[in-house]
Amino acid sequence: MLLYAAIFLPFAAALIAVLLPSDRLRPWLIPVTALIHFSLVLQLTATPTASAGSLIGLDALGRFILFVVSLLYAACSFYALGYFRCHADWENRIFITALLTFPGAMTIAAAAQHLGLLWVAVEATTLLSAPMIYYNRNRFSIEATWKYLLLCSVGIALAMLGILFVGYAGLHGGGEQELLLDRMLASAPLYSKPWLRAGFVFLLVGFGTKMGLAPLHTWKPDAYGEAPGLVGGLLAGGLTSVAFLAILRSVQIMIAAGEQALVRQMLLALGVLSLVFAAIFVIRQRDIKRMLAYSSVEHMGILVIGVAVGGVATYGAMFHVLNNALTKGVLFMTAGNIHRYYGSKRMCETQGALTVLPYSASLFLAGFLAITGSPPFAPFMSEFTILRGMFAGGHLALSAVFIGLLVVIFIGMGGTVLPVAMGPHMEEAEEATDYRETPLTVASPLLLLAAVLCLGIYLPEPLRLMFTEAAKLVEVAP
Amino acid sequence: MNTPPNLILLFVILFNFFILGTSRLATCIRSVALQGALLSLLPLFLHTSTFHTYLLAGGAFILKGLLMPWLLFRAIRQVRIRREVEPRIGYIPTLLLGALTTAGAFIFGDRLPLLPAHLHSLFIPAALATLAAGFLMLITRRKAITQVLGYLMFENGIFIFGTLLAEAMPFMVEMGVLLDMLVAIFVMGIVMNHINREFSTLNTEQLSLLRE
Amino acid sequence: MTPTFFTNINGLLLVLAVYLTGGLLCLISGPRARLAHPLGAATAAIASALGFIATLPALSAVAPQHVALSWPAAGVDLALTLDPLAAFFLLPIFLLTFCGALYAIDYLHFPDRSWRAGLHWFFYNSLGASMTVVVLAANGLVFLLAWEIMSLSSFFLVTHDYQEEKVRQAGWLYLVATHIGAAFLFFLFFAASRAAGSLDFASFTALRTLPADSALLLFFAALIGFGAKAGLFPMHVWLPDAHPAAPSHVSALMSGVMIKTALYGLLRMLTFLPPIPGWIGIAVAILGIIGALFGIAMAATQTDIKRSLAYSTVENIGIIFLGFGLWLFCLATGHEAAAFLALIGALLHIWNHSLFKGLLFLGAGSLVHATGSRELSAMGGLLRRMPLTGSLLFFGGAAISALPPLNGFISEWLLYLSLFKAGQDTLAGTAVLFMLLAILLALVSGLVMLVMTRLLGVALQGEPRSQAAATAHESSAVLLIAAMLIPAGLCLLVGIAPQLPLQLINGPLIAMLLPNFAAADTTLLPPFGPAWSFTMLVALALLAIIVTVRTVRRRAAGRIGTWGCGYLKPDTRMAYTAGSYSQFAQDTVFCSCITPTAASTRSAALFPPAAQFRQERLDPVLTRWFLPLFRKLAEQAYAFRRLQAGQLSIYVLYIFTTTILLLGWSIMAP
Amino acid sequence: MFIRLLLHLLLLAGLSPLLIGVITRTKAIIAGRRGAPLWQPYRDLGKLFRKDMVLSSTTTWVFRAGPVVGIAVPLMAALLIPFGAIGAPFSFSGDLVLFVYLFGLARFFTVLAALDTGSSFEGMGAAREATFSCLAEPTLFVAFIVLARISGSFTLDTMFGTLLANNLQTVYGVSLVLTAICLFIIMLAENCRIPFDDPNTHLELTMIHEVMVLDHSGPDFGLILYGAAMKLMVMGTLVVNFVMPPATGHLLLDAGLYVAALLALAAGIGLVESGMARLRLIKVPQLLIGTSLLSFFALVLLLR
Repeated sequence: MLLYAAIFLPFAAALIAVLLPSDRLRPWLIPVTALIHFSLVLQLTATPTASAGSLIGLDALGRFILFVVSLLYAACSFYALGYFRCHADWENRIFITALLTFPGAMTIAAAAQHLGLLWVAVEATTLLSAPMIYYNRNRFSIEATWKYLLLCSVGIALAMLGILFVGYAGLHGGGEQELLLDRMLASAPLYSKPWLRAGFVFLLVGFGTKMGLAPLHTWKPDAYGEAPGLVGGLLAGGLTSVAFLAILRSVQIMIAAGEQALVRQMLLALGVLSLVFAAIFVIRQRDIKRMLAYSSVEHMGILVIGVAVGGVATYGAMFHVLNNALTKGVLFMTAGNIHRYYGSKRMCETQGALTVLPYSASLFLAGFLAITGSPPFAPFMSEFTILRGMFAGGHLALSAVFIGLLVVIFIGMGGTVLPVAMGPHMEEAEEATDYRETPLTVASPLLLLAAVLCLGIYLPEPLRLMFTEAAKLVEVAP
Repeated sequence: MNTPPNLILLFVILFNFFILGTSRLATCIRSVALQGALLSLLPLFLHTSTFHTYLLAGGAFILKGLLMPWLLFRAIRQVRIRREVEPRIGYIPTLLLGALTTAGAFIFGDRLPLLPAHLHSLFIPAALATLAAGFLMLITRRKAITQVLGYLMFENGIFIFGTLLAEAMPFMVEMGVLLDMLVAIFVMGIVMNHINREFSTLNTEQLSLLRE
Repeated sequence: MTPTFFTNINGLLLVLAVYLTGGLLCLISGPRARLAHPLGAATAAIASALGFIATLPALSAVAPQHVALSWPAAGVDLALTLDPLAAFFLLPIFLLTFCGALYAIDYLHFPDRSWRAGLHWFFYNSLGASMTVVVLAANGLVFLLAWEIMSLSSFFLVTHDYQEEKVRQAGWLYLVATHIGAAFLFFLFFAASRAAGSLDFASFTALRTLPADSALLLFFAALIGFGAKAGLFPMHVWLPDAHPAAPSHVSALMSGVMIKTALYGLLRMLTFLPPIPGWIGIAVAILGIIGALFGIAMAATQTDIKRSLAYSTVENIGIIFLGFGLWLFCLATGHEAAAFLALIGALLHIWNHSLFKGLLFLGAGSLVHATGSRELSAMGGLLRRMPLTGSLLFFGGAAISALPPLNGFISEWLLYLSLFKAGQDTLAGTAVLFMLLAILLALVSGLVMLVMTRLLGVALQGEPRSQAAATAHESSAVLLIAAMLIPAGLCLLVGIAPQLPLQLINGPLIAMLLPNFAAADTTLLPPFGPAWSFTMLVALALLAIIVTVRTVRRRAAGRIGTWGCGYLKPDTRMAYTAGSYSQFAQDTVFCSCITPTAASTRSAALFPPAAQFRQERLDPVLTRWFLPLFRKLAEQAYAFRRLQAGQLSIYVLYIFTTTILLLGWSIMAP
Repeated sequence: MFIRLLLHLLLLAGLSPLLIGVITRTKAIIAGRRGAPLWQPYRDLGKLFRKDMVLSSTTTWVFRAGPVVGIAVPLMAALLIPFGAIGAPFSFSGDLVLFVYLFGLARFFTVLAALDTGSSFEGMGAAREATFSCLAEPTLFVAFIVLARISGSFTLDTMFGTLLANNLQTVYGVSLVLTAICLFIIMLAENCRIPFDDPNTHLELTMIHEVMVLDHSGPDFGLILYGAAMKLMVMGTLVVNFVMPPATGHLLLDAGLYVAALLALAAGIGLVESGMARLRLIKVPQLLIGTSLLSFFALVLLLR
């Protein structure tokens, strides 16, 4: 019941937003919705509601992803208030409606126990995010939107084909042809292997495009780069997590069918490729938001590698989903502040932010350290766990490559982030702008960073359990 | 081999080549629409006549055969373009590539075991070939509108395969497919409109400001 | 709290708590610099003083003390162990943290409403805490965690004056170097944990049975990873930039103790690894002596006082590695007497270097503060204007030049003895090598003398070379002097009574590192004892009294300017500069690659404009090896940028290709 | 031990100016002059100590400390070596390192005392001194190492023994002869004698040691001269100990022989100085490096 409430709440709020005539009042819907949604999710995570045979229900994975998404959304919602206050004269009906519907679609995706439903929800998120990316209404944002839309549509269509393939594989098993997850998992060993494999490839490519695994990630830098910081954070932290969930669902089926080996190799290949691409493109990256996008590619790679390696690394990957989401939130929101202050997101035009935007810039810097896996932030712990799994699995060469690429990415990102935060003071920018930091634009990232820091030091037992249970579903014995 | 579905599928494959080889936008749109309309007949031949089947066929016909071409024609009227000038890869090579991918589709299709009911049907190769043709359109053409057409062919390919499973799949998913396609085309149409306003062209070559 | 409760690892937990509380309070106090400044300094000083007291007994305690705090988030315990090896490194850490905190109270000035005081002390405290944990860690995770925090804290301390371009560059170089080093350490600990079964150091003893090639792999990972932090040639490149960039008390802390934690890590790993083959020891020793020669030669060409000191750190690390290498070789070949001498010499040198380098950096900081420049050419004549600071610097310079009876001499003496002993005991080929090493060590110490006389002579003596130097005056701050007096006093103490530190070292610590050697064998050592102390004390006292009496009784009547050899108006621009002082050595002794590169503008025009001449003293390893390498790599990476060319259709092609390839794979896969 | 200590100090203090006198006298005789009396250095010193002195206003306590350390170091170093048959008052394993570094102490102070004046000439001399010592010190070490390797002892007192005489015919012979030559050259270099430096010239641009003490006067200068003489004697003793160890076993006889040998060495130095000119400054490092190589060659021969 609560679950349905969590699904319909955002849609109801969106409806109100459409009907509400005031551009000034409308933003207030966001934090209200977000907080109610989050409190619903908190209750949901406390009480397991997985029910066999229904379209909608929360298993451990879904609960976990839902928690991540809702938490991120709640934290970002206050930032949205500050954001719209800066753009008080802009028409925001479509944007806010999309923004409000967004968690609804993601909730459906997280709760979907049916591949078709999952697909519909993911497709819906694609379409909903398009107007949000286009919010700035200039040449760049239209280009980014176009690319995002087309590439993700292609990807999502491939995923559709993948679902059909898997369904057809099921027909061979003679079992129920339904795309209900628990039935599929039960009958997976009987599936036709060639169909299943081909289906998995389509699913992997399809949802991988959505998730942003290299070389399917090409829309990412454009979309993240042109979207408002808030949207970038939601996409990089929330939407990718949902896409990751979709991939995990297909992995679940493959594992149930006894096809671990292929899954692991393919995931490893894409994961390492993602790290390589990210490493190549963050070197001397002059655009801070595009840099964050490549960092997102990197972390998708890490997640996938974690799942591929298996064992304790799977747990690490689950932990990393949360860490990545929260940290990306910090980074995109603070990058948004910096962007707004300087009117640019080129590194050479945004230097010395620490003097003029002390909070945003220091949070940006801390977020950079966190995302690159520096202690005492939580990503350090999760990456550490993944590495531990790697060594436990005996992937010595892989781990050497992994560590090496992480170092390259650290250096590449640092080369951009440090000048932005600590570079020489730029006076001309100060005169040109009227943006000032307000509690609203700083509180959200601060909150998220505090969470990231706390998680690095102390992981609450319920969360740990949540990760463990989620990991159990997709864990392959190393 | 001579069953009606196979005949339809053969035509669909021929349409693929035709679309890949033509330069006139209006012809392209018509052909894609015709291809869609042909495909919408498939469920009727394949499945027993239920409400569900009719709905699927009717919905597909309306969407693919009527609504989509209407939207696209409106779009090209607005921007006043007639033909795809200078595709990235010429028409003849594209056709050759199309032949190659179609052959690949047949070969790959052979490796996938079919249910007894579907033996000797062209469903799998036709679906994959149409998919690949859609990909080729997306890769070789420069105009936003032809890229949308490519995407539509892509969807057509999936639809071919989907009809095989139409019975097995719950109703809502199927509607989801169609609905999503509608919305996707709709959103793409809006975006195309904006592109045209911003760049006063639908040539996507212009859309490469965001790069490394 | 009884003393017995306190003077053990519990006390160290308390110390950590004080550090962390202090750091956090500073952070929370926000822009209230007037609050954060004394608060941070006080907590750092209190914590380190407590830590020193708590650690002292552990150095000679046989049984290690453990404490483990449960840490479910990480899946491992926060395990700490205090054993003699840890205590050995903890003592200088606490000592210099204490001195640095005292020093900074008067050295740093913050505007009233500034975040920087709070941030500085936050990072200072966290550096102190993380260094403590690095040394205490009994688990790979805890070690790496603390290690990374240590690197980051020190990075932020280095970039304290981040508005300056040079400081930013230096900080960045440091961050990159330390991160690359850390990558090797990650590999090291994970690979070790794989062999040992867990990340606990207690289980690492299983590494003893490792096959030789894996052990070598681990050893090299450790050497590179720790070497990068320690400033081992050729991974020292960050060091000469980072030390000058940092505030002086931070330089003292980094150079004096932070880089020593890398030596600790190496020693700790060596206690786990199976015996290392002898040739590795020789290689390490050769690397060490090359580093020492390179470092000191570079130090001789620097005109930045702190940069020169930083290169001298490279030299000292080289000497320590020379000792380590010798120890490893002799251990492998069974020459235990020489191994003992080498080890104890290297260990003592670690302490000694902490003391005199700490002193020198603090002193140099005072000079920089007084003259507003780090350039030697802006100083001069400061001994007369700042007699206390100058004399203390003088003292530090004498100590680092290994002059008897100060501490530097003692450790170098032991190293010479070990080299002689090894040369005596081994066969011809290796013996020649050790003799050669001894000779090179002598060359190094000769060069140290050159560097230090140059530094002291140009900065402290003669006439002021700048307006600022002419008006410089001794700071009235007591703490500034006190912070320098402590290491200076210890330098003297170690020199006069070497038996005291040697007794501390030559106990359980030596037993850990030299298991087969009967510890407490002092017959190999020079006769340090009451007689030595007495003699040195008498000699020193006599000298001091004579000099003092003569200085006080100098007749004022005969005072005129320095004889100008016939020049009527010799002015300070004619005085011998730092550059000219080392020019002769540069021309005759050094190879050309380390001489400064000169850039001059010459004009052939009829009315030539003002010409410029500028010398750059760049690190050849950095400019010739690393920078070109990294540039090359970056360019290679840049070539791949074309993959993301902005064309949508290409992107679709990627998706298409990926699909095809994966489909093919799925068919081919068994 | 106390008696030996006193004896050492007295011998050193009493005898060392005489060596200077002998050198000057020898040079005078070779040059065909009568020369000053042998005890002229004593007179000079006495006169200097009675004089007043002029101090530069630039100087500090370091300037005054330089001469004191300059004389204290040879006094201390002398205690580590035997004077002929009179054994060293202090002797322990490894004292050779202390011996070398004590002279380092003296150099440190001399150099800094020179820099204390702020004069560029003295700075020049200081730079040269510091540079040359880098090259000279290793050679001394090699010589010691050779001796230590053969004798198996790290003690200056017992290291020399009768090595050269006994081993001249053995495989060690060549090494020992080479080492002896090196020791002699090092003695010249360390004491700033021709061909390295000329204590009599006053052309600032070519001098090393003399230019460093330009500003010292009166008692300070006396201390410096006295210290230099003592240093010459200490270094000379090394050579004498090596080439002509006490052989008769009779204490007095040996002492007499030692003094005679020392004076002969001084005369030898005089001969060398008369026989050759001062090297060009730029050639000095070459000679020093050559000596180092020679001594290292001795070492290699020894260990081959």
